[in-house]
Amino acid sequence: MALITYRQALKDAFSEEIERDENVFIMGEEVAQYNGAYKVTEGLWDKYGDKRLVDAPISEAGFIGLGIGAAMMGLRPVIEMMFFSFVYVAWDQAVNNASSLRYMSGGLMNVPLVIRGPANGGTNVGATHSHTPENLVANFPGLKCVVPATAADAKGLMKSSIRDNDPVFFMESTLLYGEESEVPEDPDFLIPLGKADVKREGTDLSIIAHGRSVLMALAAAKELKKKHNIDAEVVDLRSIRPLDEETIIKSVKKTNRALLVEENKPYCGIGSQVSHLIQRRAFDYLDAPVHRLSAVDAPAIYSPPLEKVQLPEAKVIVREALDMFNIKA
Amino acid sequence: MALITYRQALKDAFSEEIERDENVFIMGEEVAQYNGAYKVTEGLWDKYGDKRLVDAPISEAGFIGLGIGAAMMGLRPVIEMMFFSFVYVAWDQAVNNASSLRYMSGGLMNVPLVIRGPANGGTNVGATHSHTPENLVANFPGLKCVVPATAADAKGLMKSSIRDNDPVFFMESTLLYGEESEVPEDPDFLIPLGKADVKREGTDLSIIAHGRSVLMALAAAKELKKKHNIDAEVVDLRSIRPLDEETIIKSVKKTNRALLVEENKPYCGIGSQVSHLIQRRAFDYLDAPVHRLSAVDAPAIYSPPLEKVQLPEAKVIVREALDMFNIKA
Amino acid sequence: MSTKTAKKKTAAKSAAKKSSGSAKKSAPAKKAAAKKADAPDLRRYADAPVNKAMSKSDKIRAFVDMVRIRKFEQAALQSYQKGKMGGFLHLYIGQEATAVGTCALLGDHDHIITAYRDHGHALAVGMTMNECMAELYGKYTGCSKGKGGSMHFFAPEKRYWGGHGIVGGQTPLGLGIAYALKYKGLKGSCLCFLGDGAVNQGPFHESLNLAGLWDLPIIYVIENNRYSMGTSQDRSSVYPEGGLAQRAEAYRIDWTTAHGENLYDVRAKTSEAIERAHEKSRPTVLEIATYRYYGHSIADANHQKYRTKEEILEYQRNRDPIMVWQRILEEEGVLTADEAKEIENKARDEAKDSIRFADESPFPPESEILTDVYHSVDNPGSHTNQGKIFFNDRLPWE
Amino acid sequence: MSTKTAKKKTAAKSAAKKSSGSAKKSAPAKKAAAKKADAPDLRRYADAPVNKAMSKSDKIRAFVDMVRIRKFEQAALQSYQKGKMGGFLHLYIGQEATAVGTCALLGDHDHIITAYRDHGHALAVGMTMNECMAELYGKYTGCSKGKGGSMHFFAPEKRYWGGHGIVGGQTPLGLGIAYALKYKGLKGSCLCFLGDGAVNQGPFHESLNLAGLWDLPIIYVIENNRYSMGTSQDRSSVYPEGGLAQRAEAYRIDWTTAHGENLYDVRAKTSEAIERAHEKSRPTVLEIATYRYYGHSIADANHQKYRTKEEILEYQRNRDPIMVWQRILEEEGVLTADEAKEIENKARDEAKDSIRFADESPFPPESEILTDVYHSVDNPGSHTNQGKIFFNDRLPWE
Ligand SMILES: Cc1ncc(C[n+]2csc(CCOP(=O)(O)OP(=O)(O)O)c2C)c(N)n1
Ligand SMILES: Cc1ncc(C[n+]2csc(CCOP(=O)(O)OP(=O)(O)O)c2C)c(N)n1
Ligand SMILES: [Mg+2]
Ligand SMILES: [Mg+2]
Repeated sequence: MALITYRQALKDAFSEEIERDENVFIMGEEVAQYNGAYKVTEGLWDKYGDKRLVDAPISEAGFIGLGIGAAMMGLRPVIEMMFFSFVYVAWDQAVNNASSLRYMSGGLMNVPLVIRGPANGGTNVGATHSHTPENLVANFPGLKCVVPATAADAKGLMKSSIRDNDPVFFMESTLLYGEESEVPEDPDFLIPLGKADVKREGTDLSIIAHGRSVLMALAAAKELKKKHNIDAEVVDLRSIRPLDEETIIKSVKKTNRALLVEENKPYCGIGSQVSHLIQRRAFDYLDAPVHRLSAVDAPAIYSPPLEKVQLPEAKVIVREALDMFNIKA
Repeated sequence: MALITYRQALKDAFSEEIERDENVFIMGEEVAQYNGAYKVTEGLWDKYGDKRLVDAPISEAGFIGLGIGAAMMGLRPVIEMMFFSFVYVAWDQAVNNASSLRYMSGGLMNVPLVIRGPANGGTNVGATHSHTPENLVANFPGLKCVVPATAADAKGLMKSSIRDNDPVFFMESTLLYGEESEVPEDPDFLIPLGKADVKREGTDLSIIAHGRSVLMALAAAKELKKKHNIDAEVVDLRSIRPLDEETIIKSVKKTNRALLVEENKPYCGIGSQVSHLIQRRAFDYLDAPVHRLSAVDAPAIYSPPLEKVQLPEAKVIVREALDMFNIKA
Repeated sequence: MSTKTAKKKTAAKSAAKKSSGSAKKSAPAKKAAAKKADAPDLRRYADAPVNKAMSKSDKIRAFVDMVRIRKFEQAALQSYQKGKMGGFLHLYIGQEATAVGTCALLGDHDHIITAYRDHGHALAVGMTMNECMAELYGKYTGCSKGKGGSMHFFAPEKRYWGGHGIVGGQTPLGLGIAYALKYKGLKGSCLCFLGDGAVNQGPFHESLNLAGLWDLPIIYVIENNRYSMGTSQDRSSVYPEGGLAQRAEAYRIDWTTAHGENLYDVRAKTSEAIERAHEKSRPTVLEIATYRYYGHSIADANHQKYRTKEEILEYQRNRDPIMVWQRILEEEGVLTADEAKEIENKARDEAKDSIRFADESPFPPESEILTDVYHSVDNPGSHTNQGKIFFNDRLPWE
Repeated sequence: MSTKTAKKKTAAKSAAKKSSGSAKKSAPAKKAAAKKADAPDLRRYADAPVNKAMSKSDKIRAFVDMVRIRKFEQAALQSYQKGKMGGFLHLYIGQEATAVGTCALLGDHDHIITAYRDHGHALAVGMTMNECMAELYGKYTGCSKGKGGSMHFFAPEKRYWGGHGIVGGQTPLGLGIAYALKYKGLKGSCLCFLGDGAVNQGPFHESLNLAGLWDLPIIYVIENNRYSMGTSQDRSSVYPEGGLAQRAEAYRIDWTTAHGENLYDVRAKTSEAIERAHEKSRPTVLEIATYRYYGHSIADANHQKYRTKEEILEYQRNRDPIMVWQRILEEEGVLTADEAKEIENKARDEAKDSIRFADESPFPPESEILTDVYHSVDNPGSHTNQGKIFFNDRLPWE
């Protein structure tokens, strides 16, 4: 185990998988010579050269489609979106082609492709650059979707995603790239897609989150324990599709209360799906309705102090949790 | 009132709004000289000519973007997607530009645009042509989304949508174009966006649906009454965003049971949002968990008899309703 | 010829004429293309090396293949009209020389991909009428198990990558195939077909820039049948005098045109493009002037409204690719009228048999709705996957 | 000059050279563009009608505007480095003659729209430093109430439609503006700016076809500063010998190029394009060779890695648009060095004031997060809307 950043963990995953399988290559804007806009691929072009790290012109529909075609042929492209928001200019390729090809061919082909990049708000880059499309992606059968919150998860899930034979949308966060955690060094350290992680055990309330919200939830749980003696369990979904329903249900059956947190917009967000799941499968275990927190339902605002308010920070999670116990914050 | 088809109702709405406001025009592939791939604009080009009915080349991102730019300038474009699925090739324009411009400019502009067309499966055209993106669209604050089930609703909602000063995604169904209902002839017949319609009153169960599922729900309700003496209320959402939460909650508080039906894919579908809403606001009124039915969670299959199975038909609704009363179908 | 009419109209309308370049075409093909083409010159390109190299049986094989495509589709049309299939049916009839002329030239590392008008290419690469007809019927024995339908035929083992319904959407996929070939160091190419209406889609433009920039062995074949649904080429595109293919100059890509009624011409130009791909790893845009006799799809019943009966008849009488090829082969003494008749009869029988096969085949079981969505579900154990991946609370057949 | 270098490299690399057309350029501009441009010819285009018509005060005004842009951005940069703003800051410094040269020519029905490098255009159309600086600070007094930030300046009442962050995404919007002008029967135009990296995006291609096909009065101004982030033009695009603008020929659209360091040149070419739009309702692609002195954004600290110090210095020393214009005006006797100094000082003070203004302005209240999302919410009663439109179960500030 080594204490490394989320960014470094991803970079290690790429290095290891590039060395392991000659079909793996990384393509995207500025990923090679520039070392990546967020330096996630720093040093890899120096090490692996033009074939494995490919700078692409700004034409996402073109090179995502190219990636899908290459994947059909057996390559394993890892396509970087400089911002995940940019996948919208290639949405038809990304969702229609990537999700449907295997199906429409009756299983004659598959698309071992990873589309990755930061999918987060909170960096004051405005509405068009701050999308968190995990709920949109997960709506498409045929696609997989992963949102790691820690360095270790980023590495283990990225390696699994690259080895996966289906298209995986891998959503990172610029706000997490610098976060450190202990990461195993085993070159076969794989975290299965579809396995949630209980990041904190608790008995009174299940806070269920993914991505950066997991860190907020952990901070909130600490505060809840310290100030209010409420013992919250924090469940990190990690994988959005497949989804680890069993871990969610087990936790809620234990705590009898669920608070869902995400930085996505609320309408048909991940929280809505999980909320339905919980009331459907743990109806009789619920002591209170499932509560949700998400980004405030407006396009991402630029103004830095306001964008901070727009995302569900720890103190809002605390307040909402207390509300579920009828405690005024 | 006149008994007319859903298709005719839309056509009448276009005629009336074109005549009412010189800024209204219809643009899309084959909408003018060809009369529309599904003949929704039949005869309008003859009547109103090249300025008001514009045939566009196959370049959806180009002409949707054009529509947005024209709308900023005060025109009121009605853009047809031959299939709504094709909006994915223009997704960035449709969601990023249309939803964000007003916000990012601090309210200096607005986008009075309608994007419309059939958004349904069930016609054996395969996975890439059968999307029902109402949940994707509704996730974006800044957008509105409407899915009428009857001719009267189609007309009243279309007229409101064209007069609306925000971008409205108006989702029709090729399977409904031929369905008839009584439609008021008043040229100011407007149905407000955000107003659900109780299409059938009942006391035992709320079936909440939109689009073609409303017709299935009504058929199921009839059967439930006749064969099982269960009196189902059928709530037609009509408008997805804005959403008439009060009518939903009122109905569920009366019946104490909710069954949600849609032809969308389940993960983060409309049903998930409504399910969360119900358990959140009517928790203590629920005698059973909220149940959902949706399209079977796979890309749309071609094979005609199988695609029939893939969509939630009336008999599956009946079975699910009975299940909520612990009756074996 | 399609580009000619277009040229006139656009030139008349466009104020930009002067500043748009009059590109010099080097290949003799291009001079020919500009010539008045009322009476198709049957021997044109007969002497191209790729054509001189044809054996008698190659020539007959080409005839057989074109006839088989036509008979297959005529049979499919009948079945469609009897309500035996759903969705769309886009007929290729009138365009057969393109699929047959191009696909016959493909070697071990040459791949193809096309749009939704895909039956011709499917049969040309060697797919059987049975698997194709069964697919139209939505049967389990179809090439895509009944999951794809008319627009989505696939046979990756024959290097045929489908069958794609989103206009222009296949153009980056084809690029990816070419990319993979180059990545693997193989001397190959990808033929990516698209229609005259598809050229205005953004992904095609992006693909052309990438192809030119990265020296990818892709051949974009524009099957210009003059219409995208009810829209004539001139109502959908502006383009230089040389036609849609000349847009390739914007990306420094080689381009050429061919007469789609003449198999020799199609072969000659395709072969040059394949050689360019193999030897220089460079792309080509090849525009083939052709025509469809039927409507855009069967739903397009009024296709005689947006084009004249005379226009259709002109093609059928003077430029039918099967008829033209038969005339050539008869002149060459390779085929007699009787032999041609015999080939037709055989093809008709084969089509009839495929109808029977499709009729008698079973539909997929309901549970098949949930297979072929994920590789990892179909091949458990091959991935580190767990958790729930389908999200129905309950299935209709459970 | 940017296109020249590019041309050489691409030509060397491309096998397609022969078949790519050598378009004839009619305007004298084009011959000039091909000339060796080491020593910029200051008088070039001074005699163009639009330049001869300039009054002394027009000329000084242009100088003032360029200086104001530069001082504004220098001040903004300092504030950024002090942590006064968030997000991105894309500086326009080095490109000022483009915004000022083009925008000064706009009449009552001429509109503009641009990408995220939008400060120059904003000031050039008459937006105040205060509202712009406050926007950078995310303040309520900003032009977009602090909601848009650096990339999203807007002033529709000045016919300035922003400020757009998605590369190429503004190109169809600009088309829509031009469409609306034509629809309304107005003699106007839309200047739509984009970068050299944006030309490979699909929507731009789609826009060009629509513009050419429908005779729309749009002017696409490619501000070619030779790089898209760290990618030089030749690593992102293949294009004909005449440069990126020549791609316009693929759509029968007129095109031309200008030297971005010379305001006269920019004005001359822009004015021709505007006249074409007004008189013939025809589009133009105008490519302006320019350069940015700073990195792509402030985050791009290593911009001396992908381009040489010498390259940057060469521009700053020999082609700085402000310096070039000052030299011209001094030669013409229109401006003295002292007057220039004075203008600079005033602009610096104005920028300093705008910093104070921004600093002292309030942030928007939290409730502002939910305004300006929907017109119907902001203007209740104007629509037939009801129901719930925002979906937070509870707001953080409630
Ligand atoms: C993105 C998209 N837009 C529209 C359509 C509907 N559509 C299908 S085929 C077609 C016409 C295409 O014409 P062309 O490219 O000339 O091919 P052809 O049908 O003549 O073979 C249209 C508009 C589609 N399938 N995808
Ligand atoms: C669709 C999309 N892809 C990528 C980006 C990230 N990005 C922003 S600016 C830029 C470079 C654009 O270069 P160019 O068009 O030359 O404009 P310049 O910055 O030189 O003014 C990139 C890659 C984006 N904003 N949008
Ligand atoms: Mg066509
Ligand atoms: Mg640039």
